[in-house]
Amino acid sequence: MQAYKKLEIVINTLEVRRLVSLLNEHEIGGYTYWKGARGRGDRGLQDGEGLTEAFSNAYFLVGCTEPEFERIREPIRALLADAGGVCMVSDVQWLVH
Amino acid sequence: MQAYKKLEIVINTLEVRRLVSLLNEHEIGGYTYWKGARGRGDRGLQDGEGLTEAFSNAYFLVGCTEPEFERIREPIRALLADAGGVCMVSDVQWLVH
Amino acid sequence: MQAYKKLEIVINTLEVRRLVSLLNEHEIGGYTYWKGARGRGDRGLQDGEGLTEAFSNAYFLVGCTEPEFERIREPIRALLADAGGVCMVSDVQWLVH
Amino acid sequence: MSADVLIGNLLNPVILFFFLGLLAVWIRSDLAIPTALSRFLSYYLLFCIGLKGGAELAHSGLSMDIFKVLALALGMALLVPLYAFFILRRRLNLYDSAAIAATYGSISAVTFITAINFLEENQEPFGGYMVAAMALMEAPAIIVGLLLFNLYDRNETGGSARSPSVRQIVREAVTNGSVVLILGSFLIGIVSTDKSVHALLPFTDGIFKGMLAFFLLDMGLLAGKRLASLRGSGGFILRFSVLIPLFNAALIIGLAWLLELSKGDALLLTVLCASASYIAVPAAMRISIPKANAGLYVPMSLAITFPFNIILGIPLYYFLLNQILN
Amino acid sequence: MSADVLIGNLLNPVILFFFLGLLAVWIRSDLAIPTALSRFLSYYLLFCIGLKGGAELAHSGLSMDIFKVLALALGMALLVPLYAFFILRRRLNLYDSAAIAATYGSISAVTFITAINFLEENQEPFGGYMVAAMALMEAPAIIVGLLLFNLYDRNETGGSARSPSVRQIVREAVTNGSVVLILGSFLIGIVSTDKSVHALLPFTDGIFKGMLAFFLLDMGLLAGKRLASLRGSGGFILRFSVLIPLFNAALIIGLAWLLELSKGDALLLTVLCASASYIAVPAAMRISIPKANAGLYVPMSLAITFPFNIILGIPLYYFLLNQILN
Amino acid sequence: MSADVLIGNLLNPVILFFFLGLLAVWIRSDLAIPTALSRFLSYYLLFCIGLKGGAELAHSGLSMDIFKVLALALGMALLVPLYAFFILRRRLNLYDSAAIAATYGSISAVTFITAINFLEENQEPFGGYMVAAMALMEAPAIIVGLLLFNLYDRNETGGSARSPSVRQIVREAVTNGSVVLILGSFLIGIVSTDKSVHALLPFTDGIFKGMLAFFLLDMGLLAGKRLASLRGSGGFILRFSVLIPLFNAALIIGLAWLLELSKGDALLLTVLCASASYIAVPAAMRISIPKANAGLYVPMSLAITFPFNIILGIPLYYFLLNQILN
Ligand SMILES: Nc1ncnc2c1ncn2[C@@H]1O[C@H](COP(=O)(O)O)[C@@H](O)[C@H]1O
Ligand SMILES: Nc1ncnc2c1ncn2[C@@H]1O[C@H](COP(=O)(O)O)[C@@H](O)[C@H]1O
Ligand SMILES: Nc1ncnc2c1ncn2[C@@H]1O[C@H](COP(=O)(O)O)[C@@H](O)[C@H]1O
Ligand code: NA
Ligand code: NA
Ligand code: NA
Repeated sequence: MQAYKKLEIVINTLEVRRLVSLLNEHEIGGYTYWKGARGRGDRGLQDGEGLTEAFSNAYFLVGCTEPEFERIREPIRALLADAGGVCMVSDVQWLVH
Repeated sequence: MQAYKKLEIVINTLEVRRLVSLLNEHEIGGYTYWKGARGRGDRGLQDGEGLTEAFSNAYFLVGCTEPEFERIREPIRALLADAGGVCMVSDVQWLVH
Repeated sequence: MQAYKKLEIVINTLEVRRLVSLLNEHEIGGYTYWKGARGRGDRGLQDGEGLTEAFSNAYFLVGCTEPEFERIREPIRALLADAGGVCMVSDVQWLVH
Repeated sequence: MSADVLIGNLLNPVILFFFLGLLAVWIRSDLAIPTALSRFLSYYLLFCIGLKGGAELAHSGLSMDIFKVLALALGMALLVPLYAFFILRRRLNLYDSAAIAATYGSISAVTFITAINFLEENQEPFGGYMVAAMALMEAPAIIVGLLLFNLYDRNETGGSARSPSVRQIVREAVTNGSVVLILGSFLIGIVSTDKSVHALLPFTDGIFKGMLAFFLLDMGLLAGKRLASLRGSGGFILRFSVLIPLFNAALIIGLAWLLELSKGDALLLTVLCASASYIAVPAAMRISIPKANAGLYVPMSLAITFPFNIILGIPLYYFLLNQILN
Repeated sequence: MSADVLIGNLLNPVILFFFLGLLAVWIRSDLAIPTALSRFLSYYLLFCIGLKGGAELAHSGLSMDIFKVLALALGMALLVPLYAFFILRRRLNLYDSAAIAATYGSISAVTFITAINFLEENQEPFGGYMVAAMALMEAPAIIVGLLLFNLYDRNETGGSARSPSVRQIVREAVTNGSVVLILGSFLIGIVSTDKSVHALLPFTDGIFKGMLAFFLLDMGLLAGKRLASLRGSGGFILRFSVLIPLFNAALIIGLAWLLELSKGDALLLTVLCASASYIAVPAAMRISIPKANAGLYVPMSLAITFPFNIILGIPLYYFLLNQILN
Repeated sequence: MSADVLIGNLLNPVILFFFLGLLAVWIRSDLAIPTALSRFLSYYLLFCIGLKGGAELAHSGLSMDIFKVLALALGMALLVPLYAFFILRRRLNLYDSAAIAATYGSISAVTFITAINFLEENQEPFGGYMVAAMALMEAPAIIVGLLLFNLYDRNETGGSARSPSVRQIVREAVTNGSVVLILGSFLIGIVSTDKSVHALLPFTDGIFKGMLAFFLLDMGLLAGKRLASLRGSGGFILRFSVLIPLFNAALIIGLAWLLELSKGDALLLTVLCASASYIAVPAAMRISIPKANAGLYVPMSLAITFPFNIILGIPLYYFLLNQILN
């Protein structure tokens, strides 16, 4: 196994494209995400209701190396500052196959 | 970045309202959840099938400070003891923006 | 609370049955999963589009004891080597109820 | 004649699609209707049945039959879970007995709708108020089941009951989406003008059979998947799942004869009593008696009683009613 | 006569299902239409309305009325958010004022479709080009709202505006799924042969009312859920949500009289001006003015203005137009 | 006459909605049909086509044509992937060659359904058994593709093949949801009474074209999204995606003439051979040859061959068949 950083990001669904572009631009090796998350935070309740995705969130899971993390840390911070959302970072072991 | 506790809770979908109320009552800063989780545990298989949500789970992600965690630790334990489900706690770094 | 290993596995949706069988065979106490994850990795983009689930992923969350983990570590590695996907391992505290 | 009706029912596409669903599971096909669609189809059927029932009632006006039917419906909904419980207790634990009793005391909307389809194909009239009877029978058995459980639980184990109060459970059973939708549609059907109900016919009538066939395909898939969990659960479970419906049916057919119900009303009431719930009651039991084995009460009603009723039960009850009534 | 129309509207199943949705939320029922279905139903309605509008236009051909209507539509879409903004600024902060102004300047497709249903039930003709008017009115208010916001934001706070440029927002408003679908269907309706449009009728016409009723049930559920967040938000909000539609309606009714619009066209235009957006505009505002309170602008349009229009507004505007025009 | 048919096809709303989908992607609209709905629409179409085919066969009874058609269908399903493979191998690696060969040997149900719609609009009869031909052609190419892959893989690389055995893959291809649904509906159509099939007509026939139009809108969205991944993949890929269908079509048109097939049957068989799979085969390849580039075989069939067939192919093949047959 190998030490990796794990990023967990919750962000408004309408911002998915922006975050994906950001990860691609910074050549992050991979990511996973899903839509349909609801929640509450500084910007109020996102209850997932209505005919638009504007009131629901997406969840991103990014496993990356330390240098990769350093590369996207600041851009992600800037994106969240602008668009809202949260990002949690932790250490994981990557099961190499 | 700032040290936070991360709670991951899996609970029956029909208990979502109760857990959300609990988090609100204890004034937790934020949370995220989604429905449509399937799984197996002590109460058997939840395969998400059928015309009711009774056999599917919801997943909650709560990032909170240590004091917040201490506040909800016991209430969550009591809820899970009553309704089933699991709660895992770990340490994360919060990317402040 | 009790020390546990947490496994997070992302795998193609069509492999869900295989992974569930593997967890059952090795008598893992419980697991949770959901479908509908999208992402990018070595095998390219899985954008969740189309009339088949072949281009979308499932996410598995498995909380297990150290001995349980040792039991499935190798089988999971082999499954991922064959079918693609990722597995991240970390330490969590289990809120016993 | 009875064989004709049986074969006619078996060769009905609506029933055949149910078999197709079972078959698909059996050969391990990946055929699967998205749950959002299942939900929509079931709401669609309730919407149509409610609306048509209400419109029919607005036409026919009130009659004594309504009161007979509603009284019978309520009586059976309270009685069936009682005797079911005591039969079950002889073999099963308290948790399962209470949950299964509630399941069989309540009703299956899809069986009811399939029976309506059957009546229409056999040009047999029935009262629009039967929809109200159906809605009335959904919740009481949950209450009876939980009361019995609480009573014996306190006696036997000193009380392991979960926190949700009986009142809360009743509340949830009554405000259940299906009940609200069918009763709401029923009332809307009553107050709407003929013209406006007529304008909805292509939706409520035209595509109805097709939507029902599609939904029964989905039910077949579901029943097939559930069947597996009954493996090795013993003959008692299987016998109960077929004999209790038959017993309930015999009882209500007798009462229908005594009270001189019309053939159509009697068939629908029979079907309601013979059917078991696999949506509302399981949801309530999952929450209120979580220790009851959902791998038992769901497949019993869904994978045995439901197919039994739509395939054999409905034509059989109809045959018997034909012999006895008129 | 006006009371007749009002009662006829209230007893229309389509409207009654909206009430059923509100009621279901009120009694805390778990009735819920899956969002995939809501989306489908709304796309279905746009598809049908667009196609029928286009086909109608292909039949009737162009006339001066089209230009009058489109000019009026565009004018109002630019004007309404302007005066709404200055009214709102007297009580609310800049963020909310801009967001609400954009909301009320834009339109609600469902209200429009409900009004078309109303016209059809009252056998009142209208032009197929009204569909184009609707599409034309969706985006401009967003632009006006954002321009006002940027203007005052720079003056007042030195600029807190978010990064997406006005151009990007406009882009998104114009390529919005609903706009693309209704305009696309409209154009397809224009170029398709009569025969092929006719072959689609069972889909676009037959089941239309039923689908609309189902969708309004869903809208009732949604409106009911949103209503809660308005509690304690004060009389100004409530008054605005009813009075601005009435004011817009009065203005456009006057203009319709001046420009001698047909009754049907005038009603639809009135409804467009009186209605407020709860899909496209909230989505744009959530992104471009995230500090605006979505717990205000969404429920105002969805839980007050929308019900007001479909229940009272439409018959009222129709009554007034009947008095004034011819 | 041929231009008429082509233009008639291009102005068919069903085809135009496909263009609308492409356009929506091109202008980067957020128009999107929820996947639960796409799945439902595709199942709905298979349900209807199967049922109608079966009912038609029950009417017409068996004839020699059936055997000719089924033999031809099976033969082509085995032959096409063979020669496609060797053509592809000259330019592409083993993985992609095998996957693309399987893709083009199999069929596209939507193209088939669009062709049926075309025949109905041109009042051209065809046999109900064509549905069986379609179902028969779904799986064999997968088997041929995998056999070829395994054969060359062992020779070339010493075996990198994944664990699922060919038997398992075949199993999955045959129990594929679409195959089960269309064959099941076909059999149900055969055994059901005329009356009961007739009662389903508003569902299977009335709203069919509308549902097809809606589904093709969705296909347009999908094709548009997939198109992007072909950028820069070279002329060989593009040529193959158009020329192989044309070659397959020419071959089968010749055989149809030799075997004196009816015009309707011949067109459908041509369309089956000329079409490529983008559901069943990609799913099988994603699992069994994961190293094949899904960014190649999916968009080739979905974003080039599919549009080519429904827009130009069908009217072209029909024109040719009109020249050659009788
Ligand atoms: N403390 C938290 N724990 C988990 N999720 C959170 C937390 N705070 C915010 N979120 C999620 O992030 C989304 C956006 O946050 P915000 O921008 O703070 O409103 C919310 O809707 C939640 O889904
Ligand atoms: N060890 C575990 N790892 C991950 N999820 C679990 C585990 N145990 C239980 N779960 C989830 O929690 C749900 C409820 O658990 P239980 O109450 O134990 O049946 C299950 O249906 C699973 O989705
Ligand atoms: N670094 C990563 N972080 C998060 N998810 C990943 C990562 N790499 C791969 N994945 C997920 O795992 C799936 C399969 O990975 P692969 O087999 O590498 O294509 C991808 O589609 C992603 O959803
Ligand atoms: Na019953
Ligand atoms: Na407006
Ligand atoms: Na082919």
